[in-house]
Amino acid sequence: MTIKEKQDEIIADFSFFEDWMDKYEYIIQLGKELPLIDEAFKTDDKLIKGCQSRVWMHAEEKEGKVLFSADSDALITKGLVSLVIKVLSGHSAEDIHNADIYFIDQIGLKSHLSPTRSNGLLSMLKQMKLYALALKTRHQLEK
Amino acid sequence: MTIKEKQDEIIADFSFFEDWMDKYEYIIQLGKELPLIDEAFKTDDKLIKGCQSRVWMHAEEKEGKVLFSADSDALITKGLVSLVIKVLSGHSAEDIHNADIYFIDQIGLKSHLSPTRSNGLLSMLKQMKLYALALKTRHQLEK
Amino acid sequence: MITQEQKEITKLDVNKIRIDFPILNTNIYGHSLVYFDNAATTQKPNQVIDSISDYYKNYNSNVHRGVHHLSQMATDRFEEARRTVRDFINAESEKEIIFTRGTSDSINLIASSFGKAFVRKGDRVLITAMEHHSNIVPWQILCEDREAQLDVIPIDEKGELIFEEFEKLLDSDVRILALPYVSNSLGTVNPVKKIIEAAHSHGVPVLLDAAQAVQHIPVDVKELNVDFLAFSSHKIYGPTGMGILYGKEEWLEKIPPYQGGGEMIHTVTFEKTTYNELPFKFEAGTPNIAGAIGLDSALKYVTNLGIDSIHIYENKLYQYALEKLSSIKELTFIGEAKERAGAISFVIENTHPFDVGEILDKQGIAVRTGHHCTEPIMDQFKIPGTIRASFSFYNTKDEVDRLVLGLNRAKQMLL
Amino acid sequence: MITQEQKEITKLDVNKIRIDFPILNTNIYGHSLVYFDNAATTQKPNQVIDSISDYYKNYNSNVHRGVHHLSQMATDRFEEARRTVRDFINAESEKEIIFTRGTSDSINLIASSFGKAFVRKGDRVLITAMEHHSNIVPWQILCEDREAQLDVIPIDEKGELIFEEFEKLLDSDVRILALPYVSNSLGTVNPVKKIIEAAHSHGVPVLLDAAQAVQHIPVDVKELNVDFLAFSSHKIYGPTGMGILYGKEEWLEKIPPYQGGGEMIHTVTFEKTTYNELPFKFEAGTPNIAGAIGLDSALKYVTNLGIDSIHIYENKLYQYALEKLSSIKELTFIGEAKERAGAISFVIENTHPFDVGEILDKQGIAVRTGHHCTEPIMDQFKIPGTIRASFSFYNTKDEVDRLVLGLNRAKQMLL
Ligand SMILES: Cc1ncc(COP(=O)(O)O)c(C=O)c1O
Ligand SMILES: Cc1ncc(COP(=O)(O)O)c(C=O)c1O
Repeated sequence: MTIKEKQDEIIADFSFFEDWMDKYEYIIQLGKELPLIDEAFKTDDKLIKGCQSRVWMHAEEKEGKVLFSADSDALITKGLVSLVIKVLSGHSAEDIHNADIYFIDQIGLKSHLSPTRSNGLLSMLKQMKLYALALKTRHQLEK
Repeated sequence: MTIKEKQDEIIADFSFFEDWMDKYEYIIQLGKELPLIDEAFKTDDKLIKGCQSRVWMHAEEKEGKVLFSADSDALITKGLVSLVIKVLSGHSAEDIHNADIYFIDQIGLKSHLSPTRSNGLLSMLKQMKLYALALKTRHQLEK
Repeated sequence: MITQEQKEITKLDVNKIRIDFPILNTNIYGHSLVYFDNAATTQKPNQVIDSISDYYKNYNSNVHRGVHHLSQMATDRFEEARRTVRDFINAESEKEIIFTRGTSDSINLIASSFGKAFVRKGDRVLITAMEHHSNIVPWQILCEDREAQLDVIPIDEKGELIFEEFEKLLDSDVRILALPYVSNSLGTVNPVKKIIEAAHSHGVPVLLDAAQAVQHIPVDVKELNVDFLAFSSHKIYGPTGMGILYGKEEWLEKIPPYQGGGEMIHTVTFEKTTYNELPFKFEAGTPNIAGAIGLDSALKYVTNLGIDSIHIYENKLYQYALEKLSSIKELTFIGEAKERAGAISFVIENTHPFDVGEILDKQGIAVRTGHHCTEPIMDQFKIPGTIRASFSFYNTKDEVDRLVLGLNRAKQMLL
Repeated sequence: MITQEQKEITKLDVNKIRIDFPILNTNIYGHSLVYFDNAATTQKPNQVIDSISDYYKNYNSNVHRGVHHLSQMATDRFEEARRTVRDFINAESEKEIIFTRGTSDSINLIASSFGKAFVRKGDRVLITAMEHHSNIVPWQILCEDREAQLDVIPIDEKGELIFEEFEKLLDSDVRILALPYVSNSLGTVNPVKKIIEAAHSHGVPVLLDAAQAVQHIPVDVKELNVDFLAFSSHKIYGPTGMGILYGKEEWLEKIPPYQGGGEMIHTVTFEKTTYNELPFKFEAGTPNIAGAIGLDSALKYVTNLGIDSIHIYENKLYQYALEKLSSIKELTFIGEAKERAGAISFVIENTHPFDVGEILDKQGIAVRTGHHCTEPIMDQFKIPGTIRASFSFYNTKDEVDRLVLGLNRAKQMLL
C-alpha cells in the first residue's frame, strides 16, 4: 500500500467510530500493540521534544525502505505514534520526504488533541521527515 | 460670617447657574479678581504640589486671624483658590483647623473638576489646614 | 470546630451562583463541562465580564492627568479598584497596592527592586521546595546577577515544610524569604503566620506568593504582618493581565522603581529624573485599566459571597473529593499535608497522567496534568507529573462524582 | 501625490464606522462627545469588546500545556493573535512577536535585557529630544546601573530631528539607538528608514517606539529593517494591559530573558534552569489572554478598513484641522514638522492650556493638556504644556469645527 492508501484506510477505520471515546479506545489499543523499541535505543538522543509525555524514536534503512520503531511512556501517545509509523514505515526515503500527511486532520485528531499532544505529534512527523531527507540527500551524494 | 455661613453663601451663589459654563464663567471671574500674591512670595517653598498648574500660597497671622493670599498661572485654578481663601481666610487657626469643608462637594465641583484639578484643590486645602494646625500648636505651647 | 453561625454562612446557593458563570453551561464533546482546572485560572461571572464591557462602552479613557470627563470617570473607577484591593487584604493604605500584570510580574518586581537595594554578593535568599517556577526563576536570576546564594527549605513526603530545617537556614545572611501561602500542586496550606514570625525574629522580610490563597481563604496582611504579598486577578475570578503586589509602605519607600515610563515619574529631564510617590512609583506606562475595573468587580463578587463562606463550602467539597477519590484503589495522592486547600494532586498506578487527563477531557472534565510549573516537586516525588483537580465555590459534589466515574472509565481503558 | 486608486480607498464611511464605537454616542454635560484624546488611548469597536466577552463566556482557560478542550481553544486563539500581529507588521516569524503589557513594558524589556548583554561601562545609548518618558527613563535606569552615557539627538524649533547632529553622535561606542516613529506631542513623523540605515552603517541596532505610528501609518518591519519595535494595544483600538515587542530573531536569541516565571522556562531545577524557545522565553507568567484576543480583533478591524485608507482619511482630517485652527490668531502650533500624523499641539496666547482644556471639556470636547509625558520638549519650547488634539478615523470635520468653536468660547472667557 502507498502512503496515501494507508492514510485512506485509517480514515475509513475512524469513520466507524461514533464518539471520541471509541476513537480513543482504538488509539489506546494501537498503543498497546505497538512493538516496543529496543531498550538500547531509549536514549536521550532518540527523545523527541515538545511532548508532555516522552517519545523515543529509532529509524533504520533496510533494502531501500525506512523502518521506524518507537515507544512512549504514555499510552495514547504510543497509539498516535503507532498510527504515524503505520503510515510511513516501510517506504522509501524519497516517498516519506514527499508525503502529504492529511489523515491527522481528516480524522479530526488535530483539533481534538490537547495542544501539547498535537505539537508532539507534529514534531514527531517533522523528525521522521527530517530523517528521510537526510537519507535522501546521502543517496544523491552517493550517486 | 463664620466658615459655615460663607460656604452656604457660595452654595447659594452657585445654585443660580444653570449649566457648567456659567459656573466656570463665575470661577474665572473670581480668579481674575483674586488679589495677587506679593511677587516676593512666589518662591518654590510656597509652591503647592499636585497641580498641572502651579499655585503659590502665602499665609500670615494678624490679630489672631490667619490671612491667606495666593496666585496661580492658570485662571480657573486661581478662581478655585479664591473660593477657598474666601471661606477660610480671616478666621482663627483653631476654626480653620476644625472646619468641615463641604461646599466643594455640594456645588458639584469635585465630580466636575478634572482629577488633577480636584487633587490640586485637595492638597491646597490640606496645606491650609496644616498651616492652621502649626499655628494652633504654637499657640498652645506658648500658653 | 464549626460553630452554628459558620454553618449558617456555609449555605452558599451553588445553583444560583452557577447562573452567574455563563461558561459553566458549555458542552464539551456532548458532555456538560466539569471545570476542575481552577488553579490554572478561574472562570468569570457576568458581573466581571459586564464591568469590562461597560468600561469600554461608556467611559474608556486613559487615567490620571486627564482634563476631561471620561478621564475623570476612568480614574475614579481605577482608583476605586485600588481601594477595593486594599480592603480585601486589609492593607493599611492604598499606597501599598501596586497594580502589576500578575503574580509572576509582582514577584519579578520585588526580586529585581528589592534585590537591587538589599542583596549583595554572598547574601542568601530563601525559598521552599514547593515553589511555583514563578517564585524560583526570578530569584535565580537575581542570585546569578548578584552572586548571591539561593537556599531551599525542604519538604517532607507529605508535602509539608520541615520547620526545623527552615530554622536552621535562617541566619543573618538571609536577605529575604519567599514562599507560597498555598501550594498550587500539593494544596498544602503553609503555617505562614508562624513562619513570618520566625523570619522576622531574624530580621528577614517575607514575600508571600498568595496566588493560590486569596481565592480560597481569608487573607489579612496586617494580621499576618507580611512584608510583600503577590496574587493574580485571573485566579480570583477577575480578568487576565492583571495582578497585585502588596508591600508595606516602609519597604516600598526603601526600594528603587522597577520599570521606567509614564506615570511613575515626578519630573523628567535628561540629567535627572525624580520619581512619583507610592503607588505610582512602581507603575510605569498606561496600566491595565479594564483589568483593574474587572478585578474590582471580581473582589466585590467574592466579598459578597463572603470569603469565609467560600472557605467553608470549598473545604467541604475538598473533603468530599478526597473521600470519593480514595475509593479508587490504584490512586495515590501526591501531597497529604494536614491543612490543604484548592488543589488535589494524584497519580494512578501504571497510567500516565497525560493519558488520564485526555480521557477525562473527552468526557467533558477539565483537569490539568503535568508538573504544574513545579518541576522540583515532581523530581522529589520521582514522577513525571500528576493529575490535578482544583476546586471553586461553583463546583458541586455531583461534579466530583463525575470525576470519579471518569477516572474509573480511564482506568478501564488504560489498564 | 495621491493616485486615483488611493482616492477610491479613502472613501471610509465614517458614519458607518462610528456605529461600531458605542462610546461615541455618549453625552458629556449635555453635549455629544467629541473625542480628540486618541493619542492617550483610542476607543474600542464592538468587535473588540465582544471578542473579549466571548472569550470569557465561552472558552476562558489558561493557555499552553493544558490537556483539555477549553485550554486548546484558548491556546489556538491566543497564538492566532500572535500570527495576526506578525502579519500586521510583516514580521518574518511569530517567534519575533513578544506579548507584553504595553509600549513601556516592551521598552523596559529591551533596556534591561539588551542592556545586560551588550551595554558596559563607558558605552553610550542614543535617544532623541522628542521622547516620551517611557523611552527616556528605562534608558536612564540602564545607564545609571551600567555607568553608561545617555546622549540625546537634538530637535529644531519645528520639532524635527537635526540629522547632522545625529550623525555626529553616531560612533562605535553607541550600543543602541531608541527613537519614536511618531512623536506623541509634536506629531512629527521621523524619517526612520533613513535613520535606521545610518545607524546600521555604524553597526548600531535601532529600537522604534511605534506607539503613535501603527494606528496611523503602514508599518513594515522588514522594509524598515528595524531591530526592535514596540507598541501598545490600547492605542490601536485594542484592550488595555497589552503590548507588543517585535525583535529580530537573531537579536532576541542573543539577549537573556527579562522576567522569570511559568511559560518562559524549559526545565527548572534549583541548580539550573534552561529557558524556553522564542517567543516564550520572554513571556513569564500567565499572559493577558483576553488582551491578546482583543488585540487580534482590533488589528483585524484596522486591516479591514485598510491602514492605507486610514492614513489617507486621517491625513485629510489633520490638514483640515491645521487650516481651521490657523484661523485663531492667538494660537501657536507647537511642532511644525513637514511630516506629521496623529496629534496637533498648540498653545493660546495668555491662557493656560489647563484652563482651555477644562472649558473644552465642559463643551463635551476631550483633549489632553500638559506635558504629555514629554517634559524635555516642554522645557525646550519653554512652555508649561500644550493643548493636544489627536485624531482617529472615526473623527469628522464637524468635530474639528466644534473644537474651533469651543476654543473661541474658551478664549472669550479667559482673555
Ligand atoms: C510615543 C509614546 N511612547 C510610549 C508611550 C507609552 O505607552 P504605554 O503607556 O501604553 O506603555 C506612549 C503613550 O503615551 C507614547 O505616546
Ligand atoms: C503558587 C503560584 N504562584 C505563581 C503563579 C503564577 O501566576 P501568574 O501565572 O498569574 O503570574 C501561579 C499560577 O500558576 C501559582 O499557582
